[in-house]
This record gives sequence, C-alpha cells and structure tokens, in this order.
Amino acid sequence: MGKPIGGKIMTAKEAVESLVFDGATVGMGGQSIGRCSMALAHEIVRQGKKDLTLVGCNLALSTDIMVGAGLVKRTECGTGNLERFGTAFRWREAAEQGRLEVDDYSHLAMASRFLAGSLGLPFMPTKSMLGSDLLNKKSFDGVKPFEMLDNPWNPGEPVVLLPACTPDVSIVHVQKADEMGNVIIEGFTTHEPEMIKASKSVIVSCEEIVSSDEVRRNPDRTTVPYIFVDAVVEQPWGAYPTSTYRYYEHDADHLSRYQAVARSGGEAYEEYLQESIYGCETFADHLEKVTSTERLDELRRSMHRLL
Amino acid sequence: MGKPIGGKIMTAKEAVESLVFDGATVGMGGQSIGRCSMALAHEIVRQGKKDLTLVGCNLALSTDIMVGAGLVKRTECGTGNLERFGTAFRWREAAEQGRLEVDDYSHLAMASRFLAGSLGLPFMPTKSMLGSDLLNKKSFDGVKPFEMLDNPWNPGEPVVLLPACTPDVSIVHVQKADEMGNVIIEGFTTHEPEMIKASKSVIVSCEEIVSSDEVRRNPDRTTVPYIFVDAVVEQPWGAYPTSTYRYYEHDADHLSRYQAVARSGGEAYEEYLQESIYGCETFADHLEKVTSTERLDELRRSMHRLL
Amino acid sequence: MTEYALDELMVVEASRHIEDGNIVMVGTGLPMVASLFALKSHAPNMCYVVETGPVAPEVIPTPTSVSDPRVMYRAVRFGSLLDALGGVLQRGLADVAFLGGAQIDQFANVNSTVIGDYDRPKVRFPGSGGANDLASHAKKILIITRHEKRRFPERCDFITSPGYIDGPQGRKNAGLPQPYPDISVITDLTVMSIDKSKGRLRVDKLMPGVSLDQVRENTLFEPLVAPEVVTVDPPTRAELRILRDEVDPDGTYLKGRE
Amino acid sequence: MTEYALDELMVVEASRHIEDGNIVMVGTGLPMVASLFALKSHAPNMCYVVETGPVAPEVIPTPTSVSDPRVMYRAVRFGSLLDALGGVLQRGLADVAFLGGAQIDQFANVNSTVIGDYDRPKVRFPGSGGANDLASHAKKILIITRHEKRRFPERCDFITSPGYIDGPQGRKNAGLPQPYPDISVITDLTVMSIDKSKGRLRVDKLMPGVSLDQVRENTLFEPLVAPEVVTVDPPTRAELRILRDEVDPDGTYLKGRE
Repeated sequence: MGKPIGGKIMTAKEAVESLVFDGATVGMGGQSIGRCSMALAHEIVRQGKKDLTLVGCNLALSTDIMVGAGLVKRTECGTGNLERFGTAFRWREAAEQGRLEVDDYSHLAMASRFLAGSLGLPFMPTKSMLGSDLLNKKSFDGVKPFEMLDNPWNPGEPVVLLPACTPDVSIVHVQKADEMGNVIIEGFTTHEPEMIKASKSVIVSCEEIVSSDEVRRNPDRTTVPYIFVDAVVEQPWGAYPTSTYRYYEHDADHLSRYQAVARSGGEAYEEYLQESIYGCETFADHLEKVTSTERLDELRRSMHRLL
Repeated sequence: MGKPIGGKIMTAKEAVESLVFDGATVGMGGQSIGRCSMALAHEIVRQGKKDLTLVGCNLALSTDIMVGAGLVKRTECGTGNLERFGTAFRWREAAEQGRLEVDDYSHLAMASRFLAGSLGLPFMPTKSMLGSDLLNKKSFDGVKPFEMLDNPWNPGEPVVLLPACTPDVSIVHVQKADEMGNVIIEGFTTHEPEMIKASKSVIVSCEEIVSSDEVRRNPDRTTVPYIFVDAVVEQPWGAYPTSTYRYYEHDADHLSRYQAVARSGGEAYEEYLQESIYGCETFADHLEKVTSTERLDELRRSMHRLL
Repeated sequence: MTEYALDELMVVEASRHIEDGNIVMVGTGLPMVASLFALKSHAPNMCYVVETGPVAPEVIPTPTSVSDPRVMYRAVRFGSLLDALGGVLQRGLADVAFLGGAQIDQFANVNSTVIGDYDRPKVRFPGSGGANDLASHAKKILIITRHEKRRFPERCDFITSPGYIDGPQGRKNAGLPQPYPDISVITDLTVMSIDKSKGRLRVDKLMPGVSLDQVRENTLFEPLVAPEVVTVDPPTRAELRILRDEVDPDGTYLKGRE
Repeated sequence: MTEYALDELMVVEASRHIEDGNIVMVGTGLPMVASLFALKSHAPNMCYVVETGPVAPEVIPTPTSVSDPRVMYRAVRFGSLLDALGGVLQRGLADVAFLGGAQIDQFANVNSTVIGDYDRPKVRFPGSGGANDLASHAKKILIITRHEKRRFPERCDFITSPGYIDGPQGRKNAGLPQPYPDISVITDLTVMSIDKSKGRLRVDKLMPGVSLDQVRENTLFEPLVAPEVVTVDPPTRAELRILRDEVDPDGTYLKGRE
C-alpha cells in the first residue's frame, strides 16, 4: 500500500518525532549549496536522534551539522563538500579521526543504488568504479558493498553490481507540495526522485503548499506522487543558507561563517550549535537569530534576477 | 557525441530514407490505440524496408500494418493487441503460421530492457517473469533472451537478468517538438522515454513544432532533450486513427474498418494497403483518402471535451 | 428483489475485494468498471495507477483503453510505464491488480499467450502485456471472467502469469517476491479463491441460484471446496444506481441489463 | 604581445580540446570557465550537461556551484543526476569531461579521496562525486591544475578516478568501457597527454617560457616526452576579450590578471 491521501501536513517537530528514529538510515536531499534539507536536519539535531547512517550523493551542509552534533555513525555517499566553500569540515575531521565510517561510492553509483530501491530490485548494475580503489574497500557491517559479475551476454566483461539503497526515511526540501503529499521539484532534481521513491518513509519540507487542484491541473509538473510521501512540512526558507531554485540564492556570508566555525571545531562549533540550533525552538527562530528580513529579501531578489 | 543541434526538420520520406534500413531493429512508439506512430509506419511500408525486428511494449496498429505488408522478421514485445478492437490480426496470423518470430516478454521486462539501454548498461535485473513460461523460451538467434542470477545479497533468491534493448531506430509520434529535436510528450509516456534514450537513432513526428525559445522557457516540460533525436517530422494527425492526448481521440470507425480487413486478410487486406498506403504519396494523402475534415474535427472536439 | 445482470453482479462482487486506500493497477473492461465502482462507493481514497503512467486520475466514465484521456483526467502525475510497473508495482506498492486470460488453471495460473505449442501455436493470443508483472508483484489478484469449461483446464498450455504454479511451494520455488498474493476468480457461477496452504483454487462462494455441481460441470479441474460455501450478496439498489449512473452510464461494458 | 595570467592561459588551452557539437560534462571552477569560453568562441553548438540534471543551459556567467541557477538558465531540460551521469555519461554520449584532484599519477589516475590509509586517513578529501563516473565513461578527460610537485606522485595513494591504472592494458583489464579516453593534464607548466600505447602521461607541450627541466623538477614521476615538444600558443587578444568580458566578467575565477 502506498501512503494515505491526507493527514500529512505537520510541523517539522511532529514529522521528525514520528518518522526518524535512533539507528535509522536517513536519505539526504539537496546537493552542495542547493536545496539542502536544513530545517529538517536542524530538527533532527534538536531531537538528538542517534547512530544515524546518512546516505545521499553530495553530502553537504546538513550532513556536516548532523555529524558535528555527534549523531552520525556512518555516511554512504559520493562526496562531502560545499564546493567553493570547501570541504564538509566536521565530516572530514570525524573521518580522519576514525569516529565515522565513510563508505565511498561515485555519484552515479549512489543514484544507481537508489534506482534499484525505487524499482523494488535487490541491486543495480553499473560500469563505473571499475579499476578504481572504490572497489578495494571492505564492508563495515558484513554487507558486501558491491559484487562483480561476468556479463552473461559478453563473457570476459566485468560488471559491477551495487546493492539497493532503501533509506528508512528521507528528508528533502522542495519548492512545492500539496496536502496529499504530491511533490514538485523545480530545476535540477539531482538524486532525489530515485531516493524518495526508494525510501520507506519520506518527510518533505516545502517553500509553499499548493492546492491539490493546482497539482491536478498540471500533472506534468509533479516530480513524485503522494503515494511515496508521509509528511509535508510548510517551511519557507527551509534550505537556508543553501539555495532554493526560483525562490532564493544561497547566503555566501552565512556559509562562510559556518565553514569558519566548522573548520576550527571545538568550542566555537559547540557555541554555533547551541546558539543557532539547540537554542532555537523552530527553524523560524533560527532564521530570526542568524539573519535578517533585509538579507533574505536580498537573496530572493538575487535569485529572481537569474531566472 | 549526442545528436547535432539543428538540421533535423525533414519530411517522413527523408527521415525514413536516411535512418531506417533493411534488417533494422525498430523501436515502436505508442500503446494500443494511443499515439501509434502511424505516419512514420506508413512511410516505412511505402519504402518497403525489409527484415525488420519490431520492439516495443504493446505492439498495436502500426506493427500490424508493417507485419501485414510483409516487412517484419521478428517482434520482441509484451503484447500485440488493440484492446477492445481485438487482437493485432495480421501479427497473430503470421505468428500462428510460423512466418514471424515472436519473442515474448512482459511489459515491465521490455521497459527494463530499454532502461538498461538508456543507461548504457548491458542488462537490467527484474523480479518479473519468475515461475512463468516466459522463462521457458528458446533463443531465436543465439542471443540468450534472459539469464538467471542468484542474488549476491540474499543467496537462494533468483533474479532475472534481461539483455539491454537498443533499437537501431525508434519511431515515435508526440505532441510537440522543436527544431533542435527536443521532445515534449503530454499525458502518458508509456515505454517511450527509455526506448528513445536507448536508441541509436530516433525519428519523431509531432502534431506541432514549437520554438526552441518556448522549450527553454519551460524546461520542466521537456520529456527527452535533443541530444537523442535525429529527425523531426511535422505531421499533424500523425497518429490517426489512434489518439493523441490533448489533440484528438481515436477514430473507432476507422479502427473497426481496419480490423475487419485485417481479420479477413487476403485480397481485402491487400486492397486496403494498396488504397490507403501504397497509393498515397504522403500521410496527408492518406488522411484525405480515408477520412474527412468533418470527421477529424469531431475527433478533435471529442478530445477537448475530456481535458 | 432488484434485478441485475450477471456482469453487474460480478463487477460489484469484485469491487468488494478492494479496500479504501488501496493502490489498484487496472486496465479497461470489467476490471476498470469494478475498480471505478469501488472508488465511487466504498473506497473513495483508492488510488488508480494506470500501466501507461498516470497516477490517481479522477477517471471520467467510461474509459475504453489504457491510453484513453478518461484515465488521465486530473491525474496527480503523468508518468511512464516504468514508473507504474517498476516504481509502483515491482516496488511492492500495488494492493490490487486485475488479470484476464484465455485459461485459468487449478493453481490460478493464467494463460494469455498461446494455445498449443509456443513456437507454432494453434491460437496466438495477445501475450502478457503487464499481466505477468501484475501476477508477480501485486498483493491481491482479481480475475473476472465468464465461466466457460475450456477456460478452466487442469493446467494452462502456457503460464503467462503465475498463480501458485504447481502448488503451495510454487511461488517460493520460483523465487517470486513475498508476500504471496491472495487470488480470487470471480465468474458468473462462483467466486474461487486460492487456498494458500494447498496452492489451489477453492470454491468459496456461489452466485445466487447456482449449485456446486454446476460449477464442477463447467470446470475441467476439480476445485477445492470451502467448508462453508456462501452465496454472493446481490448488489443493492443503491449499488446498482451508482454502477449504472456514475460508473458506466452509457453501458459501454455493462450491456446486458435486465 | 598581449599580457595574460597563467590561469587565463590554462583555460584557453583547455578550451582548445573542446570541439563544436561536443557534449561536455562540467562542474564549476576553471573547467566551467574553459568550457564556457569554448562555447562563446569556437564551439557555439557545444552542449553543457550539468551533473545535477540540466541539459544545454545558456549559462549566465559566472556559476559557482552545480546547483547554481546560472547553470539552469534556459536549459532545454531539467533532469536528474541519473539522467546526466547514467543517461548521458554512462550511455556513452559525453565527449569531454573535466576532473580535478589532489594527486594525478603517471598513469593519469586521479585521487580525490584520501592521503594515507582509507580506513584511517591522514587527510580526507571530499571523495569521488561524479569524478569516477566521468573518468570511467567520457571520451576525453581534461584536468586543469596548478603544477605542484606533491600533486604528481608516481602512484596515487587512492585511485578515485581511473586513468590508465597501471599501463596500456589497465583499462582493458579492469573492464572499463571502450573507447578508452584521451586524457590531457593542463598545468601552468605543461600539457601532458596520455600515450595510449604506453598508458602513461607524456609531455606534449610546454607553456611559453617553461623548460622541460622545470616540468621534471616539479613532477615526482618521470613523464614521457613527445618527439617534438611544442609551445602552447598564448591566448589572442580576441580570446582574452571574450574570456574577460563574456565568460568571467567579475573575475570570480580568473583573479590574477596582469
């Protein structure tokens, strides 16, 4: 059975309480400095969900904060960086100090693992990763990270098989959703369509809730239908300080500020978490604390100039 | 390299002359009585391209005519029927008389084979067809129609591997395309996105040519980008007598008329081919011969009432 | 008593196997009528998924094809066959699916491919379409068919869509995904359902006025019989009104009204 | 002679490896600048494909991220990472792709994962991202990098993105798809390209005013040397105008103008 047709609109607090649990594998939306699921990540940090395995393609700011807050046991991903803002420093330090299991794949490999999950398949073939040390890694938990197969239609040709990745719950920030749970992603969709459809449950935060009538008048626009979605959280600016296409640009100042404390770590970082996350009851509180209406307006105008 | 950015607008005659060849594997667009690629199929019949292998999911009217014209060596498909209008009779008779190799898969199996092709993979797993006689078939040409694999992540669990299907050329009728070759399919897309992307070359006929500016203003709407497409044929009513969503309903009268001659076969059928296809220089001639402006208007209005 | 046609009875009985909130994969014909009836009567939150792609359309009566604009009307998403048969069905989300076929055997296997030899068939049928996929992955399979003797052989000439294949272990041995489905065959004489412990069809219900002997006489295999065979409830006046006014007002499929 | 910065020289030289009509998979940074320059100068029909999905955008200068609205501007299609890296790249349609990394060895393998042991790294880098995919499937690989000695070891600590692995048979033995790619490394000292018969990097060109010895001194492996090493043509005045006015007008990436 798919997800029910209604009753999905809730707060971030309610959604995370009911769908994220200690030890869960969490699918992470967004890529680098675009559409990271910040509001939902903050809520997970506030609720202190532990021993998480984070999966995605480019694990960026949201991951870094969850690692920095000490909630993460493992990441399975393609990259951990914020492009020109540098590495995901908390993630990097945790990896270097052996406090974090990092299971490396290529981006296509991760997308292929989600594709398998989204189609109900146990694995997906790929021709990536051959000849690289990405095929020289051990398993963290006894589950083979890949398998080699001789192509039955061309003996002698090796093909890599990758196990399906089926997150317990995915967190994704999108432009629009309706109360049924239909999801509209505008612009790039990166690995999200496959990841969402591969997940056992899905929390979506959105810039705007639109009417189901509007969805039904433009079915071409729907990225993922409601049958995959459990919770819809209305959260304007929910990707801040990363960008949301057609809504606002990333906030380079705040990103640089975060990267500075993340790089130094220690007390400065603890203070950041305390002030900007633990000390805020909601994401709206966070926005009020770390930025201003003027700055947000600027980011919105800056995006609109680029459409 | 993908397909070039321009020079793709041509007549059906030019497109078929340059891209369809004797012995080719031809990907067939449409499903049952919706969006069959009739104008392009007629042109292939007129040009008498031989020894074709037709591949698709539901092979319906266009296939039946190409089989009826004696051009087809094999079909690889999920079904051959026109739903309430009955079986594809010429296809059926050819199969029963052993004049046609029919390689049966399920619809998901065919879509999976196209998916593999579209991703550059040699095969795709599926959990369909297990326990059925679809896995008891021989190979027609020494190429294994499937392979069984023991799931490396769950020993004892069999998984079916299906070989990629990569048509030499696909023929598809769509709503809109631009001169670059960007394709917009409205409504159901059936197996076409994967089939198109898996094909070595693609001929698209369309109801309307739209400007590339319009495409660039609504990139969400593009089903397949131009890099996969070789030829764009402007052909209003190009799916007649099957339907094109948002443009016109199927013509039940003509379909019934076709089914009557297809069922009887023999001279009646030869006459139909002679009059409605060989005797027409273009698809516009065909329309003029077999229907009327009034009837076409009726089909258009009938569709518009259902939107 | 309200008068009704046999097709109407079959359709209403089939619809009773659909629960509210179910995802139902459906083509056209009587299955479409049955599921549309469920949607309009007791399952308003049912979700149609059409093989060609559309999800949750507000179906306009009466579609005659999976490419019909009536099954695309106000869908929440248009999509592809891969989305529907891969992303919903094989993904394990389909609750109910309808099948049809030329032969249904005692293990509820269905043949829609050939009579006779596959390579040189006596009769060639259209083939699987999505039927094999539905039979492989849906949690509940419904088959609506006229009860003709030749349709119910001991063993299908060709298994297009697997039921329990050859008995209770058939699906397990074949490696088909779990959970193994409930299967019901609704005919104008009876409702037979799979007995999972035996992997065989069992007469659970009889249509009003039909005897068990009539079923046996019209079936080439010997069906199991439930300890208590009940009679199918005829459609109520209200059900018939919905069926005739809202589901198939033009009598596209339900022609034989009495 | 027109004055130019080393970055400008590297970018223009890299762009010369892009032909009109090529499909180019590109992220941000100097690779983006080089490909955007090609588009605005000699390759007007070049097709950008961005890893996150967009196809053929009319890029607004100067994008700083693969999620930047500037790389989505007037795309012909938005799409997914699977479309880009699976449906275009692995499908075999990408002509050119750019890579970067912490180490590039004599076989043109690239490391962007770790220095030291994988399980307890001395330095942890961001990882593959799409780089491994690009190196596995594109027909031509371009690497733009500063020529620092530690960047050019005999052997990468970790092969994130395969070059020729361990020699001419490396890709064949690994089962990587054919055709095997051309690979060029464009640095501020030299242009090294893969010699396919030896599977190793060969100095083909030198930047103006640079000697072969300078390259050797700044490279930890011993590169092959082409029979005739030529000097890279400096950018023309017209090229520099396009670069500075149309490609990176704000100097986002090309800061060091002379």
